[in-house]
Amino acid sequence: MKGLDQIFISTQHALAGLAPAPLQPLVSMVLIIACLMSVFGACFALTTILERKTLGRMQNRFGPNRVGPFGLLQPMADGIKMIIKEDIVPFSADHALHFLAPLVLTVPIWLAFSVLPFGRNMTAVELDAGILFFFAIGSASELAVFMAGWSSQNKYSLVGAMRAVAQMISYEVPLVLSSVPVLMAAGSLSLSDIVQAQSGCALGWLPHWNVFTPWGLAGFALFLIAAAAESNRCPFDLPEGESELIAGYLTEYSGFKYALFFLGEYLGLFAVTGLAVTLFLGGWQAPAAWLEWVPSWGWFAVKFSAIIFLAIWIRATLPRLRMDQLLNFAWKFLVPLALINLLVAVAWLKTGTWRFPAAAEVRWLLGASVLAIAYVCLGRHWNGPAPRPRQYSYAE
Amino acid sequence: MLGFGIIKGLAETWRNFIGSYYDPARLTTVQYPEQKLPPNENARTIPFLVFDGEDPMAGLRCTACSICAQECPAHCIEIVKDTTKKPDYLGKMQFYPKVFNIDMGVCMACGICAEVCPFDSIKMDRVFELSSHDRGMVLQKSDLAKPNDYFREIHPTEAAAVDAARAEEQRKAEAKKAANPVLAKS
Amino acid sequence: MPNEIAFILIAVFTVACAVAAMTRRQLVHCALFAAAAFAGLAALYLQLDAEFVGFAQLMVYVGAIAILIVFTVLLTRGDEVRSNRSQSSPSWLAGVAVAVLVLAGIALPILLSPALWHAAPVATGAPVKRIGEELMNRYVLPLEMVGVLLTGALLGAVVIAMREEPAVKPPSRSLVPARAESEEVVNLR
Amino acid sequence: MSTPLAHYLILSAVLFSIGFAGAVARRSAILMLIGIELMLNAANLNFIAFWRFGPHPEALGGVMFVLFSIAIAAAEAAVGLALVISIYRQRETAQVDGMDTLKN
Repeated sequence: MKGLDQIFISTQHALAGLAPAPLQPLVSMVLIIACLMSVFGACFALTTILERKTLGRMQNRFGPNRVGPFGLLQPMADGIKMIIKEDIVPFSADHALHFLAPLVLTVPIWLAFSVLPFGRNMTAVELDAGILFFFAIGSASELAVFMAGWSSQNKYSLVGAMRAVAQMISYEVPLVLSSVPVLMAAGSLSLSDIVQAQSGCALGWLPHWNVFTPWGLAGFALFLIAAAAESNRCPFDLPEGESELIAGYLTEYSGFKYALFFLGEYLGLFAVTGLAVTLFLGGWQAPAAWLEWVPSWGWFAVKFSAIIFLAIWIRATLPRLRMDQLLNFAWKFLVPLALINLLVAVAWLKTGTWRFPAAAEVRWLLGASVLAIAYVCLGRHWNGPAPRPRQYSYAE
Repeated sequence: MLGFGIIKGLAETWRNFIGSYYDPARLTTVQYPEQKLPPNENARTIPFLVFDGEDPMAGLRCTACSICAQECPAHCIEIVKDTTKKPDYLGKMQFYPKVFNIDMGVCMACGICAEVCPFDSIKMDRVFELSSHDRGMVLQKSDLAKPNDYFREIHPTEAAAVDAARAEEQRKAEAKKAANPVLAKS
Repeated sequence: MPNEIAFILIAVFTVACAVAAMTRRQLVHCALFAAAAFAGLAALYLQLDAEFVGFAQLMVYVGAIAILIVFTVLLTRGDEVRSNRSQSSPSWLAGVAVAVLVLAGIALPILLSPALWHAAPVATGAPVKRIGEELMNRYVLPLEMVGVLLTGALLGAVVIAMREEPAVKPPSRSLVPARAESEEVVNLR
Repeated sequence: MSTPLAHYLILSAVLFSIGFAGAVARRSAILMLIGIELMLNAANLNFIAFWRFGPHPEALGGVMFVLFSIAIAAAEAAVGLALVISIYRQRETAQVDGMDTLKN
């Protein structure tokens, strides 16, 4: 079991050992990069087809099922189509920025994968401030989206880009705020340490994952909502709301650049999902000791796929928000709830020394009830009073 | 309360997702080229010309009266009368079309031609797989002609009514001819 | 040696971006080049083993300030459209001359002092845990003050930039439906 | 680490001068703000360099100063840009020499 758990690490060491000694660090680096890029590239291809098929099933239809067995070769067909399409650049566009924007979007997201622990000892770069690196790298994508929208010289692109940037900035606040309690609990910014801090079991059966604490559960929900908004997923996909903005900042993109944006969007989803798994679901930890025969990367993959499926499920269910609802939701509901969650987490960590019987249950109930009350109160009022009947100036 | 609607919606999509694997009502898509829905009797697409008997050109019911061409809102029907007359099913001498073309690129399948035709000659077809590799959009008389059996097959109710009416007319004409053979001859 | 090459590359990149940010005509280009220069500086911090500062720089400057500048540029675009006059102030030559003098004034002493040419001591780095402890112990008062300052700046920025609702609505907005109605009435008569 | 301290200091001086020249020579208020941010960053680079090359790198004074400086720069940028927007609303210009109502 140990061998299977560490199979990637030992393979990497064996392959790097074949190279001459001075080149070994370089070879192992290239191996890691190639592995990450191929795994998540394949993941991207697979997710596009599975997402379309799942969406179809949820909407009473088959998804794509024509290319290859069960339509599984559809991503190849899509890729070929994207590559051989003509790459049209508008005449009045800012050509350099128009060219750079997809790269600036995609490259940092690849970098973000380097700090995620995919399994035991399977972190590409052990950074002391891993999560800070993750968020810092993620902030580049806002600039890329703006570059794409502005350089296209198209009003739909510009409006879509402004929306996207406003949305990303707004939702970055709850995203970071909801992950702060985890950092407090682990006492570290390093993602490997955060996973390590979630090992073991409470009460003998409940894994020590953050999601099983009241603040962790609320934080997980907040994190997923903010993550969906950060990666422009439904129901927060209004930067590219095709019903009003054609395709938002993607309007003037075609061919391979469009595919790069598409790739960047999915990779952003993967990265932030991997972070959610790491922060709240115990990373690569098995849920119970007797399940540890499954390799650690297997557990990561299971949790990862579960969250991706949740994202697809939500996409199939919810309609798109309106812009003002979106920003109100972030600033009037998510941010206050995240702050209250922070306080609950502090109280939880401070009461960790309680030693009377059933202390854990009391702490749980107290924390959960504070959060529930906050949720109900904020939920009642986040959208203001009920909307007035609409007044038409010109109709009728 | 905030959030209950979302959970309800998620439950519904989940039922769809699971149900689509065993419940045909939750997976209503028809995989078209392999599966086809049974055609509807009232379905109608483009016009065609009905002929009686075996020979399409000889049995054509059309008398080149051009009412359809005049009523057609899109002016897609082109009719040229032949110079000679032939007897129709009642024994009357009628003109026959030398040219009868319908430009399907212009036709909008409104069915007015079929409604105004006094000779039950032009009827609406039910074919819909009309794509082709060339631009053969102008259908000639020979392309348009289809036997009465085909008409009976696609629109049985209407065809039965038409057949009955025609049989009745034919019977009356026979009776008239029997009663007054001189008049009929002239 | 690789370190030296990396330094030269990053330094050239940063200086080039900074020069471009100060000289380009398009304000959006200026803002994006400035963001690139800030990112270059973050790389320099990383090279100097100040991991935490580098990431904080990237997050604050590229993620927040650059976006803020870009937004401001877009909100004040009227200038760009309207004026095609020179973008530099009348006394720009004097300004650049002063800047060159400043550069000379700083660079000459640096070049002349031999104490500054020694190599760096062995890296100890700035572990995040130590930074956090220092922030909570020795620097707790500055930290609190920065918190107050940021809150004040947040509120202040919102108040300054908030569009004040005029007491009497400007005629151009409120009168449009009324005028349209009266015109309709006239037409009907 | 073979790069001497002087290289970092000279780079910092160059950046400072560029920022200074830009802030003085350009009309746009936004560009002045960018110039000021560049000058602040140049100072930050000095702090980090001196911390790294100084005799006591285990004392985190330089790092702390830069962290606070970044936070204050963020506040400054927010307020400054809000001012620019506010002035633009009043006077329809974001150029510094358009803001001369108090002249004469």
